[in-house]
Amino acid sequence: MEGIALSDYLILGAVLFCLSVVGIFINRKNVIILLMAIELMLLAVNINFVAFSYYLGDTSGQVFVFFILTVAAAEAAIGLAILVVLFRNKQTINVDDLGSMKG
Amino acid sequence: MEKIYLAIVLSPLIGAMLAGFLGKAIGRSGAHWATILGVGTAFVLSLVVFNHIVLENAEPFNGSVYTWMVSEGIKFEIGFLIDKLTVLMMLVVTFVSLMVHIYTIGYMREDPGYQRFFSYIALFTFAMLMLVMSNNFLQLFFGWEAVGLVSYLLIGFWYTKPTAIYANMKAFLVNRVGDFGFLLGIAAIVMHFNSLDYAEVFAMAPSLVDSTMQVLPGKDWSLMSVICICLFIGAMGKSAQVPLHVWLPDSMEGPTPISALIHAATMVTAGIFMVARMSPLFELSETALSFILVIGSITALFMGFLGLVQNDIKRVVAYSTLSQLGYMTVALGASAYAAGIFHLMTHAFFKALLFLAAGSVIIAMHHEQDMRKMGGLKKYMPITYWTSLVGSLALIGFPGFSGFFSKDTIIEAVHASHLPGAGFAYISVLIGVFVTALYSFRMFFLVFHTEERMDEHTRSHLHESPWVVTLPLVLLAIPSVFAGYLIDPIVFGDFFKDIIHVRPEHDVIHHLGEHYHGIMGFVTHGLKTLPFWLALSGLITAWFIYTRKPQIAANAREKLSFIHSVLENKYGFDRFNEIVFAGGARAIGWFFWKLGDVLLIDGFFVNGSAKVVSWLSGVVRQVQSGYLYHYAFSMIIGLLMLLSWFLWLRPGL
Amino acid sequence: MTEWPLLNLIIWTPILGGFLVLFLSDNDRVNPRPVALAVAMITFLLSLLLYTGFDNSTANMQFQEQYNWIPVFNITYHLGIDGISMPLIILTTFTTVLVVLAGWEVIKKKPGQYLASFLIMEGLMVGVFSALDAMLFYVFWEGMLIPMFLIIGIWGGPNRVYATIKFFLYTFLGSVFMLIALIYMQTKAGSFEVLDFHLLKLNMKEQILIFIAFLLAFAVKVPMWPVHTWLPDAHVEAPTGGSVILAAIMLKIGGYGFLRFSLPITPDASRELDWLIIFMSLVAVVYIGFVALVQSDMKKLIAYSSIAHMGFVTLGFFLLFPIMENTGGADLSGAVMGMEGGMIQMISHGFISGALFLCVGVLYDRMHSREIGDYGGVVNTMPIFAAFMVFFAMANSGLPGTSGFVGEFMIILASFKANFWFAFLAATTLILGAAYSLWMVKRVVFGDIGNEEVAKLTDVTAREKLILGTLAVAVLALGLWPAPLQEVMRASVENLVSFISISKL
Amino acid sequence: MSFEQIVFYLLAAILVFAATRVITCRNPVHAVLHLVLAFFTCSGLWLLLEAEFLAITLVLVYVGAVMVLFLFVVMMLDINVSPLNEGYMKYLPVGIVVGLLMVMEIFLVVRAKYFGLETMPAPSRHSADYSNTRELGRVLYTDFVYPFEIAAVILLVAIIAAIVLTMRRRPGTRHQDPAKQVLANPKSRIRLMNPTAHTGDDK
Amino acid sequence: MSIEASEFRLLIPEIFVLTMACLILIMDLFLDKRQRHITYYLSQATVLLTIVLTFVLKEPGVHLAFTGTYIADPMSVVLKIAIYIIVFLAFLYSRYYLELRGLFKGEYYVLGLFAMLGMMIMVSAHHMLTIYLGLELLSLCLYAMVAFNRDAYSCSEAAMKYFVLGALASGMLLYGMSIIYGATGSLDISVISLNTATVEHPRVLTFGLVFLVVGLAFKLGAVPFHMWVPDVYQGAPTPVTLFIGSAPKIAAFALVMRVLVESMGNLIDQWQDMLTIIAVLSLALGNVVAIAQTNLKRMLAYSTISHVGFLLLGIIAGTSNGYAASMFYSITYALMAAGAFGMIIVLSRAGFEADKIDDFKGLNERHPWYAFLMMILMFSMAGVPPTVGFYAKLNVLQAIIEQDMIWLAGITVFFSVIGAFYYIRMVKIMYFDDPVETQPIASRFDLDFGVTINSLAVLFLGLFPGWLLAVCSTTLP
Repeated sequence: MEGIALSDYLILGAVLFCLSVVGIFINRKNVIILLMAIELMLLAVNINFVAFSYYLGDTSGQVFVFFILTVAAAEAAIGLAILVVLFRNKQTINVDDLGSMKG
Repeated sequence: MEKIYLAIVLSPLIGAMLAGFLGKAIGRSGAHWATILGVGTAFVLSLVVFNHIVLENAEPFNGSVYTWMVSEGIKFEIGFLIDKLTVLMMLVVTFVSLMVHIYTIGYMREDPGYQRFFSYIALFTFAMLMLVMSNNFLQLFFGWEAVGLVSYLLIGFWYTKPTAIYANMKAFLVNRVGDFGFLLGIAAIVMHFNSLDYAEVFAMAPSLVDSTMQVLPGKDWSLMSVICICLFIGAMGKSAQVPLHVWLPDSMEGPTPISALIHAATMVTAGIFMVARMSPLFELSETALSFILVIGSITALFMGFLGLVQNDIKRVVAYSTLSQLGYMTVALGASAYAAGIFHLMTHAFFKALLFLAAGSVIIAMHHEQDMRKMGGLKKYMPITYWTSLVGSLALIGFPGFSGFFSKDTIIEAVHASHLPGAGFAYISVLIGVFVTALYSFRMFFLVFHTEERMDEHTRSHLHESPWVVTLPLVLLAIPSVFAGYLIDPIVFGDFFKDIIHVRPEHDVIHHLGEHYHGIMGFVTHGLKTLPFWLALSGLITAWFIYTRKPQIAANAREKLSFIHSVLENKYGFDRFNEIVFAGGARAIGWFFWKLGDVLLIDGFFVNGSAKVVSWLSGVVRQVQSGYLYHYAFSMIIGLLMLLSWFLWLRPGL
Repeated sequence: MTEWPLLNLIIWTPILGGFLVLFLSDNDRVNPRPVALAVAMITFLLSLLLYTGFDNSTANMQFQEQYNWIPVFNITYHLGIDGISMPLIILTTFTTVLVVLAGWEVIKKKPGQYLASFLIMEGLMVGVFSALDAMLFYVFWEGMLIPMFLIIGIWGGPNRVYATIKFFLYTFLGSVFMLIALIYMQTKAGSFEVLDFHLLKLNMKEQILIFIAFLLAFAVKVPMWPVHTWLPDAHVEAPTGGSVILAAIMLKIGGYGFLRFSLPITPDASRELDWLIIFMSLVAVVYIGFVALVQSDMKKLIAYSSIAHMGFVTLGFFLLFPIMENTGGADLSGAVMGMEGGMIQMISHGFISGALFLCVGVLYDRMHSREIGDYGGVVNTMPIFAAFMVFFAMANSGLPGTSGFVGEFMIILASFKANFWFAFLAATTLILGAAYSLWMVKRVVFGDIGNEEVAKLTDVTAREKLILGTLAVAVLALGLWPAPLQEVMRASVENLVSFISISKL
Repeated sequence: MSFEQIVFYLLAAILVFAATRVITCRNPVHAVLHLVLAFFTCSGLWLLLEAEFLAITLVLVYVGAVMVLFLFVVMMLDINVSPLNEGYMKYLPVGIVVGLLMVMEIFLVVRAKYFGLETMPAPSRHSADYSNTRELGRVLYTDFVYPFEIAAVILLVAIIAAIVLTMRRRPGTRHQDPAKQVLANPKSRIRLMNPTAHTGDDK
Repeated sequence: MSIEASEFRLLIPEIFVLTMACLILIMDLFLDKRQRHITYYLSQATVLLTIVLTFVLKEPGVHLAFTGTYIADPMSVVLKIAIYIIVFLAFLYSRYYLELRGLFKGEYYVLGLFAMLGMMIMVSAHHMLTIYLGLELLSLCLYAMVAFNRDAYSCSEAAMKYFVLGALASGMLLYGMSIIYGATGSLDISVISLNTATVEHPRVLTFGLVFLVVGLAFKLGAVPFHMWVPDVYQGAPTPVTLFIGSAPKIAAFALVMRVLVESMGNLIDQWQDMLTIIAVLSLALGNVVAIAQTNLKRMLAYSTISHVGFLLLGIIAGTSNGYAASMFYSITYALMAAGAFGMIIVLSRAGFEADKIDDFKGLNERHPWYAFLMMILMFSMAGVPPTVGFYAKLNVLQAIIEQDMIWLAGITVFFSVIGAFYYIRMVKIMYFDDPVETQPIASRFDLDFGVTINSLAVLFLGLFPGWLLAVCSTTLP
């Protein structure tokens, strides 16, 4: 059968999702990369939603994506704000340096 | 009459409470008057009861005072059984007690614990009366333990003396070993008879003669034997039979009056009384009787030997007591209960006499008890001397004295018995006669004759004791001589008819009775038998060795040093108990405590698990490393695990 | 029957009184002691009304009160007593009066909190004995831990923290499994009514699990070997009053639990596992007896002796089953006696061990040592005290005429019916009990004056005399005439025995 | 292979490549730029899925705003390009293994067996006059008006939060306060002091 | 589909909160530093008025509004009121703490109100979208609040961790939602619930479910998705910790109810097992690790983890009894947590956080009343009657035992015994140890009043738990 199957989109989403997840924990240096990995993860989810929405013929998936984009933007703003605060306090955004509380 | 019985019991108790609780208020004389009045009342009323029961030959009284409680239909009661046996015991107890009370006024004159002492001995009288007047096992046990308690208190009367407080604990504990058996015996009775009342138990006993119980699985033992042996273990404790005799010599640490009262005349004979009282049970078990016979004869002989090497005047008398208790026990074992009780009675008089006389000597010697530092007291203390002589003659069974009648009867009875062990017992008691005479007169001569070995200071103060001391001596000397003439009614008459049960095949007394032809006949017959000659030879030997040739004793001690040291060490019972039982118990306790409680339960399980948790806590918290990527990793791993499990691995998908 | 909510009054008077004391003493302006004593006395007098109004002839619950409490789970506030719980309630109120008196001068640190803890605990303990709703029971049961935890922890000895935490966790561990069992039965029975639980049909597996859950709770509380090790520590570290309450009442709650829960709810499991309980009891008697012998700390010694004596209690409770086995269920004689003996032993042990702890307290207040080795010859300076001490030691060793004898005697008699060796081992307490009690007395009381400290001792004060004298009278009275106590419980115990002897399967 | 498929695979390949670079770049600026690339390709993919509005929004909002914000922060914080440390290499294998495992697991679920064309055939394309934007707009202001309002609140919160966290008055900077200036009067401008002379004996 | 005006009636409390929050935000701009308490009072007034509004406007029965994105049912009313009360307490406790540290800004209360709004939305959400948005609204506010003390490094570190992990969890939750959407074709909870029964490939559903559970577990702070909890609790300013540690648990409960029970009810067998694993791990790890803590806030964080395990048990039971039990648990736990953190605030002063366990040493000597209140709270957390914590546990245990999960109950109580250790250690510290801190504790009427009411409520509910239990069990279907 010709055409792009839903599973193709889902697999793409899965790959992106996993990449972002791996990104979060192999990255030990830069918090900004973490924030970007999160954006990536949301992107993966969005691909899923859009794909499902298309194949299901249902717009609510796209609406969801719309909101995810909104929230992601807000999240990014706050995340970056925290990052700035952190940087001001410690002059670093190295993930390895975030370890004063443990145990 | 019931009120009289109650009064007999309660008057010493009231005296005891007055002296005990209000001792300071009523003062020293108040204390002795209160208790003497109490005990005196008891004695007088006992005479009234004697008159009522014995002379008027009234029906025995058996009734309860109050119900302690009722459980499962078994009545636990406090009640009295007043029959001739009881009356006899009551008389003996109250009489000796009264004598001792009077004597104590003199003996304890300077002691700061004067009131306390009177309180104790009056309390003892109460307890002993409760014991002998009991009509059931519960009260018997009450009295049994109560006399033990007072004995404990009195042995430890001089509580600053380390030996005294050691001795009283030892006495109590050894008695407890006996009570252990006694209690099991009572439990067995309750189990099988469903009653604690003597009358009911005795009535039912013959029907259970063939029943058995399994103590060790697979082995059927005669029920009656188990019960009787258990009960007798109690008697062994109280009446100081081998191997539970160890407490009695040590109990001499107490003041002399109580040695006379408790550890010679009354309490220690409680076991004898008990077995006699239980004769309907004991008669049903030949095993138990044989056991008693053997134990008694061992005690009679071997404790006598120990009397030979003692230098403490009271200890000689104490070993003599042990030996005589052995005689009584032998009588019981031979089913000659009447003879046993008879000997109990005569012994009560002459042994109390001997103790009190010894006490008198001790007073004179300023509480010096070593015979090696006495001698020649005859001239200083004539009354004591003569009464002692009476007592000693009675003790060795010199014809005409009370001990002769009772002891001869026992020896004859054993001779006539056919129970297993009777032969051994017979030989033992025969040798015992010689030994008794030997040590008795060894003491007698060492104290009253021979050269004066005391120091100058003591000698200068030597004098006869005051009348309160000598009066009881004289009063006790009288029955010591004449009580033997009661043999006619008590042993050979029907005094104990329906009270003491003897199966015909055991009835040695009856056998003896066939040859009994009045008191004079008994005395003359006695002169022809072996025991008399043995006693006489013992007396003479003692005289010869200790007054004529003292070096013989010294030589013998050197030549027979092994035997001497065995005797000195009292056959090693004390060492053995000290090491094996006392030390063993402590070691076991230590082992259980340190290994079981501290190491295993607390250390391993309790603190161990606490440690494991805190160790685990310390380890697991390391996972919380503080690093974001570890946290993320943990989430991802968690997700992966859940995914794998629920999508692929979970069974039943 | 009375129209007064008597049980409620007995529970809440001390609890509210305790809070009153707490608030009054907040600023040390008011002397809390008389208030506390008054509260305790009122409670005690109220509890006497239970005795006078009690109907001996029935095994039914009396003085019942029932209110809705948590309707969602059918939990009601249901109180009531029978012959088993009534004596224990009076023991509780009685002991509390003595404990309040005992801490009169001695407790200087926050006396208000101290007394309040005891009063609150009194109410909770009465609640435990009178609760007929299992959840109410559990609430009281656990709630009791809090004041005791504080009492040991605040006013205790040097190692108090270890002891009190051990105490708390031990008991907590035991009781949570009971909670599971209770909830399980609620799901079966639909309510937490104890009396419904009694009638609940349970199969063998359920019974065994429930029995074990109960066993964990009650065995810890009693305490039975091998879960007893909290007791010596708790006793040693607790202040005198704490030890008294612990020994006199708290341990009884475990015993009471067996009678109220384990036996009637799981009779078949009890029969199945009777060997376990009897084994543990006998071990407690013998093993612990030996352990007590070698203690050098007086309180520890008494604590171990408590364990040994409580071994008798549990032994007495479970004699029913071997007896049933022996006779094939035809003849139960001995069972009632054993159980009554256990009950009487509990009451008597309450008096005696309480008294002994008070005796140690008297010494401790003067010399601040519990080591036997630090004493010797106390009788020389404290003759009246010595008399009490000897008396209670004798009672502890089961001397006839004292209350200590009654229970032991009955249990030995009953255990003989079960098995000769049970009786044999149980009776060793005659020797062991006497040995450790008297050896302690010998070393502490008798002898020459041990050291200068002892020489400076002063004899008991009037207050101490009053306390010890009251206990001595109680011990003696119970020993000389136990019938009044035993008659109270007879109907209930007989009913219980016949109930247990019928299988639920 | 149809054209669409070619486009899909091409874009997908670029997307995966860009995503990989985002998480492996040492230089955050490069990472941001790769993320931008990822967004672009993704919006291309969404066009394939007829989600035109979202595709445009993604570019406008994400690339145009969010990514710029990222870049801005990266630049502002002036973070050094971190050297590739050994930790990175040490954890990379684990990361790869975990990542692969996860992909495997997800793949096994979303593979063609469940979401292939057989089960989920591609819907027919909409006609040319179909407006994805209108469609979305319609539901957004009717069915989803409540979430829409919430989204507004979220954005408000984001603004507040960002301001609260980052806005600060730098100490040492001078700034005018008109209110104070208006309130100023001559009296407050000059203050007369009367200093006492140091006498030397006051200690 | 059209939206009736009457549907807005249901939404009045939310609208009110939003309006007030915006008003306060604006007004705060015009307030002088000294007048800042007006902001505080207004916020509190808002919360109180919201209670009244919610109570007055409640209608019996279940009402769906806004095309099924909003639900008003009895459960939501009860949970909301509980949330308001907790938030009220949280605001009350925070005031002095913030004042003393120069953090007393209007935005704190505005964020707090928005967070409350987020929780209200979560509680009333009946659509995956509203659930997600409510959750994010709450989370974003919380992220900001954690970092609120901009000058404290620990705060920003905690905020960063919270943020990254929270976003990761949101991503997982969203991924799950997308799969569920794909499998059932809808995001509406009622529809999902209907469609789950007829889904062709249950495995896909399970797959989505795992992601959902992971997301929820993170929000609850259950093992192994709990890692943020200790760090955030410790790092955040105490009032924020209080805020995070209390009311959101109630909202999280609602979340679980909506997502798992209402929409995934057909998959109960599966999520039961997942939650069982998570719950047991939470109980074990929370209780065990708490023992080793020296920081009280961190210890309470681990204690939260274990409490979450307990809370989940009720859900696991899968019966209305169980849900009621969990509901009761979440409400009472929030109350206890609020009290416990409140006590830390009470004892703290400028420059002294009182968040070390040792800071409580000898509290009974210094201030017996506080010690008493703290003791009640600790015993309540340990589950010792007669405090409400006991009934919470009882309830949950009852629910799982009813379902014959006795072994689970056994494990649970076993760990709760371990847990009891560190609670009673607190009591030990307060009562048995000698004080180290000698400074007198400043007494402030409203703060005292707050903790007193809070702790006594714990006791009171312990003595008379019946009504709240009844409320919980009647509000659930």
